[in-house]
Amino acid sequence: MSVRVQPEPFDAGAELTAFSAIASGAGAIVSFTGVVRDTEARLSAMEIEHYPGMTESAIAKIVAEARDRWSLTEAMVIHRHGRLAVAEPIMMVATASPHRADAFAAAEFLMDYLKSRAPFWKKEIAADGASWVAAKDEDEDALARWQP
Amino acid sequence: MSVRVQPEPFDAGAELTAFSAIASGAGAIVSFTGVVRDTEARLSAMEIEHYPGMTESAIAKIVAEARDRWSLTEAMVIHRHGRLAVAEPIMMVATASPHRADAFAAAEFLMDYLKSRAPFWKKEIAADGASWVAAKDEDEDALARWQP
Amino acid sequence: MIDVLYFAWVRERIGLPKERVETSASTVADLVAELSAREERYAAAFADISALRVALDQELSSFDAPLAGVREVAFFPPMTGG
Amino acid sequence: MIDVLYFAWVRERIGLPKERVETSASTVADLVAELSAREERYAAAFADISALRVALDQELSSFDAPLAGVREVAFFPPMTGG
Repeated sequence: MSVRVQPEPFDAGAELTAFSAIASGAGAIVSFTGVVRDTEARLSAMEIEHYPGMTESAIAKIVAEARDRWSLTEAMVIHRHGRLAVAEPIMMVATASPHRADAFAAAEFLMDYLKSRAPFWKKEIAADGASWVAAKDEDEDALARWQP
Repeated sequence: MSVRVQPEPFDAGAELTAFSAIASGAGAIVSFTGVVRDTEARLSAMEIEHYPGMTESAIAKIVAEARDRWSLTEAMVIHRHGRLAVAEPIMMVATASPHRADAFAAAEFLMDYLKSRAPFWKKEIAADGASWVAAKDEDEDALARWQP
Repeated sequence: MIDVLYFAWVRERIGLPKERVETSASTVADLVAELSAREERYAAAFADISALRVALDQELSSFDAPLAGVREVAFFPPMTGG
Repeated sequence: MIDVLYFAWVRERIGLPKERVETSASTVADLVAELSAREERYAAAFADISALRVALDQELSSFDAPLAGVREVAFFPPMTGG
């Protein structure tokens, strides 16, 4: 299991290669990459604030819960903070399992919980000012489906 | 949209990097990689037979249906045939969308349909003989959830 | 004349991947009956039709489908890709 | 003495990321009331508590939770990671 919280950019392809190499015995590998997107071509950057200390422990707890729920041979979370340029990767999740349904479910679970339960806050920096990204109701709703 | 049916091995990490580069405008990228696994250390190889011509058109149809159902900026399918060594990638699916739920659902949909509706047949080659992999009821059942 | 293709264990059991067949069968099931009557290896391959799938001109179809206008029929076990 | 941390727009509104607070508040809600009474910027940040989240010693908690034994309280808006 690997959890990294870092300001540096990362290469999702290289990370998937490295993850696949250690995920031996798994037939199914799922990855999710979140990218800074700029739908209306107005963003100049994104800033991500986090809560050092709590961030790592909150993510570790979410990963541990995923391992309890599904048969995973490996799991990985990378999440950046600080200033990110448009088109740069924000974060990545990867899961490996003998069963594709488990790998998919665990990756979606990790994403849903990282969205709303890990202490990160996004701020969009545009030419006309900066604004904090508001939490979406749908992200909170997404957690409901994982309730036992 | 890209569909490749090939005997050559491929590098899932390099493919994810290339896919991410063309999937501009998408905030969410999901990948699935299927790997030849050898749970009981008895497999020496896997052989995949396919139906040239139908394979490509069946996959293209599945990808077109995924594009109809979800908001995808890009989708990719690579599937190998011929003789594969243990730990080599068998196939890969990648989806890109502005919404993570769409990227995940489309990738799972593609996998479920590729499993049971694209004309590939797997044969396991072991020291003590070769045997065709039987289709699983659960793979057929997995299609039911996508019925409208 | 129709091209008949066999894949996976159907191909192995019948012993060839493809053949041209002169037939006046009106449905897939009729063609299966004709082939099964030929030789034991065909009868063995087609013994349990519920374990087989059929494609007509490279589209999945069913055993009661008509053969009129069809140029290529393929028989194979349930697919195991992915 | 308790460490109080602020993140995102809560930090911006209050104007500092962290402070040590001398308090005898018994719950988070009591602490919020004390802080809000200090100055307008605190009152503004805590005006709508339903828009805020609180963590006690780096664990998500609730506004009616007791503060006994807690060394670090953090206030922030709903998280937007991922």
